[in-house]
Amino acid sequence: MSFLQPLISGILTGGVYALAGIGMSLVFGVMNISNFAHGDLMMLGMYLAFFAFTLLHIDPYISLVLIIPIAFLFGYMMEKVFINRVIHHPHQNQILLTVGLGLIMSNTALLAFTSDPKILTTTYSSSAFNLLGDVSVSVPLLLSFLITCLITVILYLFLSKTSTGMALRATSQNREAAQLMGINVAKMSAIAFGIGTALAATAGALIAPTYYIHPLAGHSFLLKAFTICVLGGLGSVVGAGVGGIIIGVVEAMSSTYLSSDWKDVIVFVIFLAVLLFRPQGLFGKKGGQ
Amino acid sequence: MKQIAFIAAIAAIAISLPLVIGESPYFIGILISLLMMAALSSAWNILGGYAGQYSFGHAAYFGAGAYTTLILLTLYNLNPLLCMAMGVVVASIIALITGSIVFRLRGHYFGLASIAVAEVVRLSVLNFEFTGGAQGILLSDVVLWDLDLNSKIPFYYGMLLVLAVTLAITAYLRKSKTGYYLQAIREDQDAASSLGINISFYKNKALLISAALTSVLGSLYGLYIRFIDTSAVLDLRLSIEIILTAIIGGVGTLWGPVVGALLLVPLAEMLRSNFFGDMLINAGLVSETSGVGMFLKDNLAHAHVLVYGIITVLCILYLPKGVLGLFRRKK
Amino acid sequence: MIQHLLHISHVSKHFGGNVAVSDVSFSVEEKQIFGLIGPNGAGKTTLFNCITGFFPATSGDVIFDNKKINTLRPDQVCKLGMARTWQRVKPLGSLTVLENVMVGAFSVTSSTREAEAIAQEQLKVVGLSDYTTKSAGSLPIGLKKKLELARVLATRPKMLLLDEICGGLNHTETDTILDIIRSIRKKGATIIFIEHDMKAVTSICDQIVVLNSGEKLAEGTPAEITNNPDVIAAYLGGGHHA
Amino acid sequence: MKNKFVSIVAGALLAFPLLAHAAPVKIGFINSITGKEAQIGENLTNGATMAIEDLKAKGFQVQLVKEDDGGDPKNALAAYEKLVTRDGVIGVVGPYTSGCANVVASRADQYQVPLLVPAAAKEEITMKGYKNVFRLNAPANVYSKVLMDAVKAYKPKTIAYVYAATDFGVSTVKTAQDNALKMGLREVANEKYQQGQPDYRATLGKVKAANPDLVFLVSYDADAILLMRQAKEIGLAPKAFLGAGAGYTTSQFAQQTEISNLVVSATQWTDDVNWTGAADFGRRYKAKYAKEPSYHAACAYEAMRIMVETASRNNTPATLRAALKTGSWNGIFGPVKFASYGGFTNQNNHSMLVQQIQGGKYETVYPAQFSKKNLIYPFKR
Amino acid sequence: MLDIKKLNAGYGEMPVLRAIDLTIAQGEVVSVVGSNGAGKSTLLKAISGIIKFTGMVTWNNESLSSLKAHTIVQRGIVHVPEGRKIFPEMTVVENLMMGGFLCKKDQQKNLERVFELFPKLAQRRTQLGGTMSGGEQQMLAIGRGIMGNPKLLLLDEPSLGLSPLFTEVVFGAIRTINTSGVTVLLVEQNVYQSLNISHRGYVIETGRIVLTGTGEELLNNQDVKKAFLGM
Repeated sequence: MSFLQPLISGILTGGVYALAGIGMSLVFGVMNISNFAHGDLMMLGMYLAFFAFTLLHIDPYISLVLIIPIAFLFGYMMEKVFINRVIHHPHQNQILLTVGLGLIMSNTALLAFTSDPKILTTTYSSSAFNLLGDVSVSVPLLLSFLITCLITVILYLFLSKTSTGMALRATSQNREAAQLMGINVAKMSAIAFGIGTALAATAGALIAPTYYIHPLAGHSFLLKAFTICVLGGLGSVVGAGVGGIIIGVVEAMSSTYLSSDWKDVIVFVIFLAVLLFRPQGLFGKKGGQ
Repeated sequence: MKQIAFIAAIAAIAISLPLVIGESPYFIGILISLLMMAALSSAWNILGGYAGQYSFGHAAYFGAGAYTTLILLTLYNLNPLLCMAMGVVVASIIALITGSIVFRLRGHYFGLASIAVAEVVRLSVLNFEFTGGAQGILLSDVVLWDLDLNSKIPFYYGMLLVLAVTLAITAYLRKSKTGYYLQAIREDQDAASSLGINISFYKNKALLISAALTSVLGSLYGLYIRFIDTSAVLDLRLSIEIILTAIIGGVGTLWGPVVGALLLVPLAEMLRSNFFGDMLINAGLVSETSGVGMFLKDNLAHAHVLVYGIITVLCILYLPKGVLGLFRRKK
Repeated sequence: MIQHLLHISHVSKHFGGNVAVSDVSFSVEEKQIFGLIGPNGAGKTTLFNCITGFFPATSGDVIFDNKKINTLRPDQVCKLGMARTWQRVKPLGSLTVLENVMVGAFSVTSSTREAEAIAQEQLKVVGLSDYTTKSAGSLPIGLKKKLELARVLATRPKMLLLDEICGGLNHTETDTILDIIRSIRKKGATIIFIEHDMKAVTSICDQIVVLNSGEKLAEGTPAEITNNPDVIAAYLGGGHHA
Repeated sequence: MKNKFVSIVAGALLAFPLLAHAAPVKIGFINSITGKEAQIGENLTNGATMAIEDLKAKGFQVQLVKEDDGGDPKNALAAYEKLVTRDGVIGVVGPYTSGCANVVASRADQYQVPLLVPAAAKEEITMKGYKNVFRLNAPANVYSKVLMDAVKAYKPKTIAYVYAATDFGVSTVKTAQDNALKMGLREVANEKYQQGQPDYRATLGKVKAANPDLVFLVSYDADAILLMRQAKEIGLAPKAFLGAGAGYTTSQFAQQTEISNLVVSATQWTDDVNWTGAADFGRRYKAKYAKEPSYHAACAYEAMRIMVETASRNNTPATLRAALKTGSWNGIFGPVKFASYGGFTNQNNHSMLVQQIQGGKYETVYPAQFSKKNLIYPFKR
Repeated sequence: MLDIKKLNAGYGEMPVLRAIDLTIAQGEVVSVVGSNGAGKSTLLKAISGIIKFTGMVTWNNESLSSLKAHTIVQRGIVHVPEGRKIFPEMTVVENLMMGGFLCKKDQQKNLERVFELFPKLAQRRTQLGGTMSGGEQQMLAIGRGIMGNPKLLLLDEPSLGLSPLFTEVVFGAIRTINTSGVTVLLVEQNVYQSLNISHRGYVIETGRIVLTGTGEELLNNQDVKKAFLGM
């Protein structure tokens, strides 16, 4: 079997992982918080995409223009109401708060939408084309990968060219100095969480046409997002992007050449190895020790 | 003196409780869960509360105890106590490996690494054949001396004993060199190491004690419930529940985890069994056939994890130091 | 023959491209009070960290009590009889004053009772006996400094490294600390003393080394140092009035 | 402090069950309403709810005490013990998950209150000789047996397994391997996967490379759709896809005609089989819940009906047990009888059905006495 | 312009400053000198709102005590912190633009002003802040401060860790900044250099002001020398 097949499907799947990882990494960089509700925020995006599709008949990829602002506002409010109260608390309390918020979100979804998985079937949900003869490329995955790239570029431009984006980076690099520049760091935290949420929801919406939608569907992405963050260096947006693709490829390669059931173990072993030998991540500059 | 009387009173109540409600396996079952969670959380507290190392992977040691015991029992039918001891050995090995990885890290990295190690353990158990894999392990009858292991009473006292031992170890530790060293590490690692404390030795010591006790509890649980699979004994949820119990009671205090378990375990069971909804209906406050009654009966049953989440959030926001933190005066 | 308790030989420390300490050598004799001074950023605390094992020197040797201690961990260094205090005090905040000092005492005993006795004794030495049950985090800075001193004394060190033990204290507090240090020396300990308060340094030290930008600028008695134009320039700024 | 708290809690817990009335027949129902298995749990809830409504309409006096186990065996045990010791039920239907059913079944003889397992597939549950444990559905081994019987005539040579790393997945594939051995099928791939992954292409690619005649699948609701979508994408097309229950028997799956057409699956129940009231149940279920009934719903419906009807005539656990042991029923689940055979005790020797999705609709194709349409073989897109 | 009365401040329960009185008039360069740990940096942090304080700090008749750090910057008080604290993963220009976060209109003009003051920065526009030498970082930090259009510039140990050459450059720049109309509050260990360019100075010791006078007076005051050299 062609070596290219797992490589290409790994890269494409990795794109969605990357988006989830970037959102988490951004939140981490600016706020120094590990967000355990990230998977549930992805779930939010999945449902938004689903309802936009079934009720408003908007294509899930197009519905992003609605989902991104809604999710941003949701995250912004969540930070204002809950997260900023624990920003100076110990890590474990922050983690448990986000765990609790995640439980509230997923179980509210369970009440509201029942536990029946929803399937979002678009005309292209299972279409694919062949590349180089025998390498099949999934159309929806390719589309979502391209959108991921687009969003990453937009985010990159936002962070490097706009004043708010630069203020976010400044806050993440040195919170105190940022304050001295007249940056309202509390607001930056809320914005960062809003963007993190928007990115998580986008990842959810992008995966919705090829995945299923369920109140607990985000959970399988949570630990992956953490792995990606650490791999890329907590706080590094570019690192998380590359980290996501690495994880996607590692998963596909280990399923192909080793075994499907051990691939998660391999991912965690890589995760631990990175923590041990390069705790700042493959691309990060902040030390972990 | 007052303290001794207090402990004696608690011990007397705990020992005589099954005699008072001996008729009810349901309540004893809940009490077993309660004692187990109190003991798990106390064992975690030695590492998390005193040494300040917030492990998010304690399910691995619980699972190590449960799996080792049940595997050895089904394969070789050894004495259950021997199996338990082997469980401690396995848990200790896992703890040493974990320690060598995670104790090099601080902060977020420590927490994430402890999750990753526990996940590796969980997935390995799920993938191996000899562990029963996804099918889990079902245990037939167990024989230990002439105890009736179908009854819950031996397990009640077993859990009580482990809890007592855990609390005794904690009480002894915190007034001993090791205990002070652990607290010094929690407060300031640099200061601790400049005072001659071998940080990694003492962290590993705390982890080993904590893991061994957790493993014994896992073994007891396995023998008690007689069916284990990875989602019951190795899940991340279990690790989180252990920490939550300690935090809600009061981290780094002797009785905090016990208080946490006294609050959370009955609450979880009341929510699960729709106690509050039934109470309102049975008290005649709400009619069973009314809209509210239907909602309470049907939907509240779905909502108990939601309520649990809300309580978690409220506790972290308003009781960050736990219930005992409320009463602890600043010296 | 003069006994060198500590010998620093060509020690350098680099952080990435930054040179924090560069080729510093000096020796400290037994029962000396040895001053280590220099303007902010001169590398004094970095040198302390290299000596006490918090980070290994990039090059050079640290020899204490005839043993090379370059690669030892801080706790091993402490066990050999070298203890330090911190520029920014590091009280074990939620422990009591007594318990803080007991943690130090546990490096010489494993018995809680003995540790308590040692701690009480050292608290008396620094004059904190009235505060034993207070939590360390709640003490004012002057008392925290004393607490640190009592805590390292409880490890029964041969050599004490004091990092700005008088920093942030008023005159009376400084004088008390200096008296305590003199009494400690009388009991046989050797002391290295980082300090900014020149009055304190010159009044108590036998020998002084001046660091500037990571390099050794001068070494000598207090009188030699205060009259050294290089030192004055380093301290007051390379001005025209120097 | 502890003392006071415990006594308050214990007192409160002790006080309330006494308030309950004793008149109607009291049955317990343990189900996974929350947790990982909640989606199937909901189908069971629906089936049981319909059963109770039908029974009440027929004049049965019944009080149902519902308990959630969240898929956790510890909770299932607590729920069962609460039901039998506090609520005083005379029979219990449930639990759904195999793990929970295992634990509860092992305690049923201790409390002597009959347990009727509606849908858990683990074989052990009725293989330990428990006197108080009855099971309505066919256990895991039947899924593979009936599927292989259905395709036997076409003489396939090779088989590949793709299955979720769950109890049901592993158990079913183990029995399938035994059956395949007997049929002389050669195993060319064996891929176990963790649920909830977005990408199975690499796994399926490996299977495709092995070029099997049969692909035997065990997956849950949504995974099944995912797997088949990706199978189509990469062009995996064996002679037959054999889906063992669960995810391959949902209406949602059937509706995805593009990917699901001609997939063969084993099921406990369909609404086109000529069992009494099956079609009617299917119609009413659709009307009430706006979706096709899954076999889980039918299992729960029939288990609840049998339990309540039998208990109404035999109002103690002991007589109920005896009546369950000797009785026979005929309803939407076909003829039901709890018998002992082939190592099983109190097991309904249920004949499972093989269905194939033909034009977006499940058609029963095997065994012959229940089938209206013929199996289309080999598979083609 | 800035009026401080009975200011007490510290970290947590640790008091650092005790009853500080200090005034700064328009157009002045005022130095606060003292040894390490005397409380110089704490004073600046209190003024710029990074830490809480008690007492009165008034700026053009407005009390600063209840304002957050980022709003104090809006008033024209810009703090160049000790240790530079530049943004390591931003380029020189980006760092400068962050300094001008609140006055984007004047950004281009200010940028030119900074490059005029420190031509070296102009050559290194796209270099990452974290990769620059200490002296260059200090220039960048001061430049970043100027970008905020300060009326009052608070400088914390700008000569710390710099070679004599860079020190000269920095003090020269401070003088230029002042002549362009910016009031400067300078906190330094480098007593001679800083008093030399200052109109007035304060000597601070263990959290208290012990001496004050014009730069000239203090330079010639033997007590200052004593305080620093312990003679």
